[in-house]
Formats: sequence, C-alpha cells, structure tokens
Amino acid sequence: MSSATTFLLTTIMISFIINIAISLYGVFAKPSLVKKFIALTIFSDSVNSFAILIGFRRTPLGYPSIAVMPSPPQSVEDLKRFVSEAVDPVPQALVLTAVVIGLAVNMFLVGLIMLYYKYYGSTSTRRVKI
Amino acid sequence: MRLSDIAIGVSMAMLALLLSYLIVYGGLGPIATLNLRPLAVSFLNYTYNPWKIVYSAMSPEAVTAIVWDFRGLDTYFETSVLFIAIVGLIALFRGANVVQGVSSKGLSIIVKTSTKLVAPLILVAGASLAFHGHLSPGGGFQGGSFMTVAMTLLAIAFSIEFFQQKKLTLNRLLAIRCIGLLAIVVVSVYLLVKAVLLGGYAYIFQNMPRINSQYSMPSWFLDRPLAGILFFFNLSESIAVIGGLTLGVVLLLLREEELKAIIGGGEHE
Amino acid sequence: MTPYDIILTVLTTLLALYLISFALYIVRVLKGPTIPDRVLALDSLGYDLAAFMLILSIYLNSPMMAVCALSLALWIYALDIYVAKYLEAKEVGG
Amino acid sequence: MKKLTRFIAVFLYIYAFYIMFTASTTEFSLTLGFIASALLAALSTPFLIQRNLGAHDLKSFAYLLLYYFRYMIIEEYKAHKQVIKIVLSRKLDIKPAIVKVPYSVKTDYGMTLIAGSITNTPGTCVVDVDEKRHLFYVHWIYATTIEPEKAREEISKVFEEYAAKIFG
Amino acid sequence: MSEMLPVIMAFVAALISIVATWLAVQERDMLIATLFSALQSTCYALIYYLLMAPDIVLVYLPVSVGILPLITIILIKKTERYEE
Amino acid sequence: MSTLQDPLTGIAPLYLIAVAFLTAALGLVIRSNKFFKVFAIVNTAIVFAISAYIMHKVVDEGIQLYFFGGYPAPLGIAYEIDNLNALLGLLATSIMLLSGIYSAWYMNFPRTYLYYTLFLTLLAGSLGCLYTGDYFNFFVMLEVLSLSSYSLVAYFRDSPKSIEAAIRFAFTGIISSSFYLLSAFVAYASFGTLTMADIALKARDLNAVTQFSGGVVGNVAIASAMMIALASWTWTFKAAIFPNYFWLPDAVPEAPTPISAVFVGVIDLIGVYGAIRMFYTFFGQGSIALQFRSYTLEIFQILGAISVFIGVFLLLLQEDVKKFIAYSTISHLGLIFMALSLDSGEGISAAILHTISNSFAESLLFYSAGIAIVAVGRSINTLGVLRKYRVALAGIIIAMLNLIGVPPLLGFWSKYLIFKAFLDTGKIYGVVILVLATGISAIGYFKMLFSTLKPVEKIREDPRLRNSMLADITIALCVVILIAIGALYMLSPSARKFINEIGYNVIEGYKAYYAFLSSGS
Amino acid sequence: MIDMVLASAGLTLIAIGVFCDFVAAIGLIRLPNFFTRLHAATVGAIGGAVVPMLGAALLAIGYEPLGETRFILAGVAFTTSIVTMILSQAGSHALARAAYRARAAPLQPITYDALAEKRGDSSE
Repeated sequence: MSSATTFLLTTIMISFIINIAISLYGVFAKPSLVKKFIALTIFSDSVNSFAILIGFRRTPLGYPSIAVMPSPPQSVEDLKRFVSEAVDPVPQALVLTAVVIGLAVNMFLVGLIMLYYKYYGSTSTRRVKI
Repeated sequence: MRLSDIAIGVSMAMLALLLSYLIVYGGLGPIATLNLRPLAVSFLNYTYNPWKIVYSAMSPEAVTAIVWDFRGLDTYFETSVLFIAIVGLIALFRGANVVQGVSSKGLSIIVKTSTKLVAPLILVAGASLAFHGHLSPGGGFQGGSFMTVAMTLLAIAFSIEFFQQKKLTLNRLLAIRCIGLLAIVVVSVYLLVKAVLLGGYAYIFQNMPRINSQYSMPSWFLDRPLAGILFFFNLSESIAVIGGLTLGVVLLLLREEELKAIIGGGEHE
Repeated sequence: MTPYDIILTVLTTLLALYLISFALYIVRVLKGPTIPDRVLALDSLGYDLAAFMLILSIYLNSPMMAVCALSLALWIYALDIYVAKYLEAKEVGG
Repeated sequence: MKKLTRFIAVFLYIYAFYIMFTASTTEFSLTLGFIASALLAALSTPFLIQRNLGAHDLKSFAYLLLYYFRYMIIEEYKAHKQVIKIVLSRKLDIKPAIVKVPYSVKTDYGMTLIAGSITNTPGTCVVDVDEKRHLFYVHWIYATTIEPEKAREEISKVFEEYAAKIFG
Repeated sequence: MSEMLPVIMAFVAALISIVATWLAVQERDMLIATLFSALQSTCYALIYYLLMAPDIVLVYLPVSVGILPLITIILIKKTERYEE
Repeated sequence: MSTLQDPLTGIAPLYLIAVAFLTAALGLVIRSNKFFKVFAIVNTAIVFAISAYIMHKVVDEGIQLYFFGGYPAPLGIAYEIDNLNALLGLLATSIMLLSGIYSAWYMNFPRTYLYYTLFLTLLAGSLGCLYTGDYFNFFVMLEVLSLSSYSLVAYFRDSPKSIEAAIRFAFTGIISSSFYLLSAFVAYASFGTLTMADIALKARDLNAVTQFSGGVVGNVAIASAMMIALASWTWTFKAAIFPNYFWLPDAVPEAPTPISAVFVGVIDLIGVYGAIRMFYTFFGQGSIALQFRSYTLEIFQILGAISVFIGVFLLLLQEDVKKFIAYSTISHLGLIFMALSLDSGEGISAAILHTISNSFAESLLFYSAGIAIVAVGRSINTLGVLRKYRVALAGIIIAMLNLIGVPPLLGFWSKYLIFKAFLDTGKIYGVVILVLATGISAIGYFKMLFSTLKPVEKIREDPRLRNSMLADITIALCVVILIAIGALYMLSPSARKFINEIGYNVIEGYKAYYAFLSSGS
Repeated sequence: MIDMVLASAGLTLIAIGVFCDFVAAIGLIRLPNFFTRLHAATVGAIGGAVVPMLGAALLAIGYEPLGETRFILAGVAFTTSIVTMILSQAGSHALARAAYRARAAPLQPITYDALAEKRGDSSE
C-alpha cells in the first residue's frame, strides 16, 4: 500500500516536470508572445506544484490533515497530536509568496505585450529578431 | 517543424530527464514519509504554543503564521513586488484615463442583476476570509483576491465606466492600495517605534514577547485568538490587494482610444 | 461496523463514480468543436468539482477546507462571462 | 427614514450571508462581521435598491422562501425528469426551438428571477431579453408550441406568479 | 483504501494536466489555449486540494483560474487571436 | 544572543520600500517634481549612511546579524552581513546615490514620482539581495530587483525599442528566477532549511544537527549538484555571462541613462555576489558537492573567457555609445567571473576589487556620455560635443584609463590582482586572455576617445543643457571616488589587507558565518 | 437518531447528484449542438452541483466524527449552493447570448427561431 502511494506521488512529481518541459518548449519555440505568455504561466504553476508535493506526508492513521488547528490547544497532548497529523506548512507558505509574485510579474508582462502590439502590429517575434 | 524547434525540444527533454533523476534518486528527500522535516515540526510546534511563547506566533493557522510572522519579511517584499508591478503598469500607461460615454453597455440585464446581487456577498466572504486568516484557511491575500473577483465581475458585467461612476478613479484605487501598504509598514515597525520611544528594545516584525523584549501585540480579542500582527497584516493586506489588483485590471481593460491617446508622445532622452 | 463506517463506504463509492462524469466532461472540453462548447463543459466541470470538493472535505475529515468550493464556483462563473464578453463585445472593458 | 430601511434591508441580506458562511457564533466573528457588513451595506445600498421598501416586503420574503422550496422540489424535478429522459433514450427525441415568451413584471429583480428560473430548469434557457417589448427569447429543447402565450403558459406561468408577489 | 483514493485522484488530475498543457502549447487559437490552461489550472487546484493545501487553493484559484485568464483574454482581444 | 541586535542592520531595504510606498502615495497629492527629486536623494543618502554604518560595524565587530521578528535563524529570516556583503552594499548604495543625483538632472519629465518609486525599489531589491541570509528571501528580493528593472527599461514607453527590450529581458528574467525558485525548493526539500548558514553547515557536515532544523533529509549530494546547476543559470543571467549575456546590450541602451549606470554598476554585482556565495559559502571547499562544483567552476572559466572575447570584439563594432559601454561591461564581467572561479582566495579578492573598479568606471562612462546623448544623440561619433562640457570629458578619460588599467588608477590594481591570481593558480591562459582583452578593448576605447576630438555642429534644443550642474557634480564625485579608492588601495596597507582578506574570509570564514546557529539560546 | 436521518438524507441527495452528473456528462457528449447541450449543462449545475451541495450540508450536520467545525462545512456548502444557483443561470445565459450574437456556435438543428428577425439588430 505505502509503496504504491509513493510510486503514485513520484509519478505526479514527474508529471510536473513533464509540464515544466512542455511549457518551456512553448516559451522558447513558439513565435507568438501571447502563446509564450500562456506557457510561462503554466511553467511557474508547475514549479510551484513541485513544492506542495514536497510538503506532503503520511500519518500513522492514514491521510494527513491540514496545518490548521480547529481550536487553540488545551494541553501539550493536543499539540503533539496536531504535529503528528498535519502536513508541512513551509512549502505552502513559500508557494503562496511565489504565486503572488508570479501574478505581479505576469500582469506587468501583459501590459508590455499590449504596447508591443501597438507598435509592431503583431505579437509574433519571428518578424522582429528576438 | 524547424530545426531550432527540435533542438529546443531535445534540450527540454534533457532538462526533464535531469530533474526526474533528481527526484528518483532522492534529491528531494523521501516523498510522503511518516516524519516531517524537523524545521516543519518546529513551525507546527510553535505556531500556537502558550507554553513557549518566546518562539510562538500564537496563531492556530500554521501557514498564515509562517507567511506573516515567521517569514514576515518575505511577505512584506512580496507585497511590494505586486506594488512594483502596479506602479510599472501605471508608468506604462501613464496619462491614460477612463473616458466616459464611449459606447459601453456591458452584458445583458440578467447578468448585470445577478452580478449585482452576488457582489456584496463575495465582498463579505472575502472579508471573512481576511478576518479569520489566523484561525482557518485564508488570509490577507486570499481575502483580497476574493474581493477582487467582485470588482472584476462588476467591471466585466457593467463596463469599466462603472468604477468611474462610483467615484473609484484610478488615482483613488492607487490611494487605497497605498493606504493598505502604509498600514502594513506601520504595523511592522509599531513595536520597534514604541520600544525606541520608551527606551526599551524590540525587533522589527515583532509580535509576541521575545527573549530580549517584553513588548507584545494583543494576542486575544473577545473570545478568540487574535495573533497580534497577523490580524492587522491580513486586514491591511486585503485592502491593499483589492486596490492594487482592481487598479491593474482596470488599467489593462482601458479601451483602444484611451490607449492611443497616450502613446507616441515625446518622452525620451 | 458503525453507521459512520457505512456512510464512509457509500461516500467512497460515490466519489469514485464522480470521476466517470469528470472524464466525460473533459472529453467534451478537449473535443468541443466550438469555443462555447468547451466553456460549457469546463463550466459544468467546475460546478461539479465544487460539489465534489465539498464532499471530499467530509471524506478527508477536514471541514475547514470547504471554502475552496465557493472560490471555484465563483471563478468558473467569472470565466464564463469573460468568454461571453470576448465573443459579444468589441472591447472586453466596454 | 426610507434610506434607513433600505440600509437595514441590505445590511441584513449581507450579514445573514456572512453568518451562514462562517457558521460560527463566536463574539469575535460576529463583531467583525457586523462591522464589515455595515460598511459594505453603506457602500452598496444605493446600488442595490432603487425603490422604497414597505411593510409588504416581509411578506414577500416569506414568499421567496416558499418559492425556493417549491421550485427546488417540484419544478426542478419535472424538468430534470424530462431532460434525463431525452438524454438517456436511445434515439435523441428533441425538437429544439427558440420561442418568444412574454413577461409582465416591471422590476429588474423580478425579471431576473423569472429568467433565472427558466434557465435553471433544464430544458429551457433564456437566450436573449427584449426589455422594451417585455419578451424573453427562450431556447427550448422540446418545443411543444411556438405561440408566445402558450409557451408562457407552459414555461413561466408559475415563476411569474411568484415573481409578481415577491418583487411586485 | 482511505489513503489511496485521494492519491489516485491526484494522479489522474496530473495526467489530465499534462494533456491540457500539451494542447495549450500546441493550439493555434489562443482563446482555446487559454481555456486549456484554465483546465490545467483546475487540475492543479484539485491536486493542491488533495494534498491538503487549502491556503494555496484559495490563492491559486483566483489567480490562475480568475485573473490570469481575464488578462489573457484582454490581451487576445487587444492583439490577435490566431497564431501565425 | 547575549547582545542586542542593532535594528539599523535590518532596516535599510524595509525603509526603502516604505519610502517607495510613500512616494507613490504622495505622487497623488504633490505635483512638484522638485520635491520628489529631493525626497529620493535624501532617502538614498540616508540609506547610504546606514550602509556605511553597517560597514563600519562589520569591520569593527565582525559579522552582523539581525533576526526579524526575534526568531532565531532557521525559524525566521536573518540578515547576515560580513565583509563581502557590507562592501558590496556600500558600493551599491553609493552608485545609487550618484544615480539619484544624476536623475535629478536627467529626469526632467512630468510624473517623475513613478520613476523615483521604481528607483527606490530597485535599490531596496539590490540591498536586500546583498544583505539577506536566507535562501528563499534572496528569491523574493531578486524579484523586487528584476521587476523594478523591467519597469525601468520600459519606462520610456514611447520608443518601441524599449518595449521590445523590456519584453525580452522580462521573459528570460522570469525563467531564470523561476529556476532559482526551483533550487530554493530543492534546498528546502533536501537540507530541510532555508537559512544560508544552515545549508553551508550541513553541506560540509552531513551529521550536523541544529536546534530548529535538525539534520539533512534527502540525498544531499544530488541536491547540491542540482542547486548549483539551477542557480548558476540565474547567476550567469544576472551577471550577463556568455549564454545569457544578450539582455545587457539590449536593455541597457533603452533604459534611462542613470538606470543604465545602475544596471552595469549594481545589477551585475548581484550575479557576481550570488555566485561567490554559492560556490564558496554554501558549497565551498570541503563540502559535499566538491566534484560537481569544480566542474562547474571550470565551465565558468570557459564561459567567462567567451564573454570576454564577445565583449571586446563586439565592442569594436558598436556605433551606439550605450551599447559600446554595455559590451565593455560584458568583457569585464567575463574577467571577473574567470577570477572568481579560480577557487582561490586571491581570485575572489581580485574579482571583488575588479567589480568595484568596473562598477564605478562603467557608471562614470554612462554619466559622462549621458550629457552627449541628451545634446546630440547616441552615436559614438558625436561625442565631440563633450568639448563644451569639460567635466564630462574628464570623466570619460578617467573612466577609460581606469578600464584599460593605467596605473595608479584602481583598474590597474584590480587587473594586477587578477593577473597575480592567474599566475598563482598556474592558469597561464588566463594571463593571455587578460592581456589580449586589454589590448583589443584599448583599440575600442581609443576610438571612442578620438571621437571626442571631432567638433559637433548640431546640438538639440533641450532645457536640460542650460544647466548641467547636477550632472557635473555626479561625474566629479564619481571621478573623485574612483581616484580615491585607487589611491587608498595603493597607499594604505590596511585597505590592501582588507581586500586580500575578503577572499580568505569567504573561503575560510564560513565557520564564523554559521557560528550563531549553535549559539542560539 | 436525528443525525442518522440527516446523514442518510444527505447521502441520498449526493447520490442523486452523482446520477445527474452522469446524465449531464452523457448529454454533453450526445446532444448535437451547443444550444441543446446547454440544457444538459443545466442538469449538471443544478442536479449535479446544487443538490449534492445541499446534501453535503445535511450530511455534515449529521456526521459526528467531523467535530465542532462541521458546521463551518454546512454553512459553506449551503452558501455555495445558493451562490451557484444565482450564478450558474447567469453564466449559461451569458454564454448562450454571446454564442448566438457572435454566431460562435451552429444553431442547427432547430425547428423555429424567433430571434432570427432580431438578429443583426444591435440597437438595444
């Protein structure tokens, strides 16, 4: 059972890597800036997914719980139980930061591509050397 | 298919293979084991820990505690990245303004009415996410982006003039953004300033009492934990995000005529 | 076997059954000859996924995660009207 | 005074949603929700309600609840049955048409309620609205008639009765 | 079983996301590519949900299913829909 | 943690961001451009003073730490400032201060508050990158830095070229910083920590256990190799080394001139700094990834050499002044990379000294050429206009002499150090490349110098040309600093000792760098 | 006892939802054009989403092992179902109207089109 779970999770992680490769291919090989932009968003999403999977775990009881206490702990035992069940919160916090940063960068990029189209009348980069 | 495309494809496949190698041979550590990384255990232990308050954030939500307290500096700068993006967009479209009455009608009346009915509900749901950021999943950015849904839905269903009519001009949105951000700054240095004025010692981003410093933010409000700066950060962040993201979306939604009017001027060298 | 175990077993079956309809929706998303078709299929997928998430949060024993469902339902609607606006109007902002 | 009643109506609408959404009765949540709902209500009242509210609105709210249950149980059941039958039958037995369906309510909310009910019952979907001539253009998967009045009889009669009672 | 089912679901979602990514990159109509990327984002959101990261779902859904398709659609409307 | 930490150590980037927020807010109220000029200069000067204070403290008391929120390091984020950080931080702030003064002359347009907002965030980003002691925080600061620089490249949005340059810069920049992010995830997954000092400790001692983050988790050898591979992409991108050099000659010419100076002076520095940190502090001598690291350093040698030749040969072909300076920067950065990948303390010291000399000299070139660009245009043949502006002419001459390496200027000493480092490690080809590059680039520099002799008839009508006092002040300051550092290095044994010890500290002093991990209570 | 009643009612509603979903998916595949598929999608949105959401709310109230926080789930499920009811109709209407106006989807097969006379007239 547990080895099957590990296998599946490893496959999921490799699927993220395949997505990274595909989307990077889209960024580099496709001429259209809009397509590059779409591929770029997929790329950063895949990079982030990577981290979430790192934070996943198994617990003695089966499936882990979220890193939130339902109510403030009353005793040290409550805390211990929480620690033994919750998933790793650090990658989630990192990804939260990374997602927001990605959104910011992408918004700015869209403004740039709009102006690019205004000047060159096309979003293709084959026309202009890039 | 061009030759360069094939070359790129091959190199990407190699990248994928390399990264897979990294995973399969344990470069990322064991996947889904029973034991967490020791650092994560420390975080989970200290997120709400009345018995070891000098290391604790006093928030039952570990992710928000890490985002805004343990690693508050990251998030402070992350907010500023969003701010820079918005300022960059304003700089790109500087001088542009929403002009009223240029053939705008929005979507059909049914969509308008439905959106109108739901928008306040989404706003209050976002506010609830921001309020309970330290108690349940959610937080400042989540709440703010939830509220931005309402704004973008209104902008799409009515038209961007809608904001103009409701006196939400671009400058005011930027002002909302800046108010939220300055509130974040004030909260982050509040205890430091207080300590300097009182002649004591405190850290930047300090929340609960620390080893060298006795100052602290309130940790309890009425009948629930408040987690000190976390609550105030969440609140100001949601205000900042709603202002900033709405501003960005409205700037990108500007009409062709409005864009044409501003570019091609003479501001260079 | 307690009643709760029975509930859990039934839930497991129902959750597994959900996957079939998701697969069919995705076929339509990938195949759909026109854009509204794809959006429609994505739409149904999204709403059902929202319901699915709610049920899943019972199954995974963590009710606090349920908020995500509301978020998903809202954004799927948003996607709808973005595409509608794209098809219908001359400008997305107009 | 009129403004106050409107404000209170909107406030209750938002605050009720907030309480349902959080489903917590802690003072913390209720206090903050109160403040937020009051703020939002103050901002959105002029936008949400244009007309005056009177005493009959409480009654209409009761009607809304009644309508909700009736609609969810009877109308949806009937419509679902029909469409499920069509989909699962071996030969697709459809007769799609876009028909005119007139309506007579005056307010936007009433109109939206009718249109929403029509769209939300499988088998019929509002494609377009003509506000001047008070017409819905409804796509009907199994059109038994193309006469506007008859179609109204079959599609939207029940909804309209309630909409008239709820939103005047 | 209680442990496997969510993981299997995440696995299926990951496979679908690969297909969606590939189609999004290959598609010539940008609007459809945007829809495919929305599908991929939805799959990712489900994966995050199954991996017990509700905070990320709450931030990822608005960003990747909500705001990014919006700005992509604005961009397509302002520029051109079909790739050369 | 017996002594209280000085809040001034941690406040600089935070303060700059807060000022940037304030600038944007005030921009809605105040219309006067003058106010923002003064505001930005004053705040940059304050930060300059803070960084000088930090430098002073570091020299006096050793490594400075600041724990944000009062959390000890692996739990929270710490700023760790040693000689290297402090020196580079001082360098960055001084160049930014010069650019700020120069901008007050140069940016004579409406709505400059947007420009100054981005200017301040740019400085905040670079200072944060330099001071931070956290692997992930570095990524965030990198994004602050990059996004401000994309925005500033596109600031003159009325010229199509600047938009195009910004797009190319942004796409490659986003990908490179995403790779860095991936390496940060790998670091967390495998080392179980994000604090740089912690990684450095565990990379050398697999059995080390620290208070909050325990021991290592994954296969550290593979993980370190992966981190090096992924992050090297970022360093080469930021430092404009061979495969990723093209953004510099693209973006720099399109940015406003004061920002071009910052690009060659500060942003490149981040790449150099990151590479030094990665190869000597995390995975230095005695660490787990030794073999892969030495391969990478060899590759860096080759990449550096290629960059040197690309720089010097393309430099000869340029007609555009700004592109000329950009390619000259690439050649010098190639030299710096060759020096720092020598795996010796002398190499690092040489690289640092050459970075300082290069940053000031290239910035000085931009400041001086900026006047000519405003007056006539960007062609290299119209530099003769500078005969009217004596200070700028002097600036150009000094900068060129420095870049060629004429004694007793700083450039000579830094090149001499590089020369010595090559000789000591027995890499004769490095010496050959150094001499060849100096010779070839000298041709280009002299070509530029001769063009200043040609008189120019047509001069644009520009209000800025009437009063170029602020620009002159900037150039004069820069010249004085350049000469002063050179003289200081030549005359003062303690300065020489300081520079020589930086390399030694970086290689050997990692112990001091992570000593605090065990001292936490 | 009341818990069990609620839970079984909830389970029933969820089962109905699963069935409706299945039908909707088959309908989306089988039906000939976009406008007819709209109706199948409505089955998916109301029968397949709103009903199981209500079911989840009931089930959560009746399902004790979830602990105190189960009321949060019930509240969120209920509010989500209401919001979905308001939004799904607006969404399908907007899509239908846009598809019709932009002629983005074929109208055939159709027996009668009352909108044809209005087509192209965008005076509204």
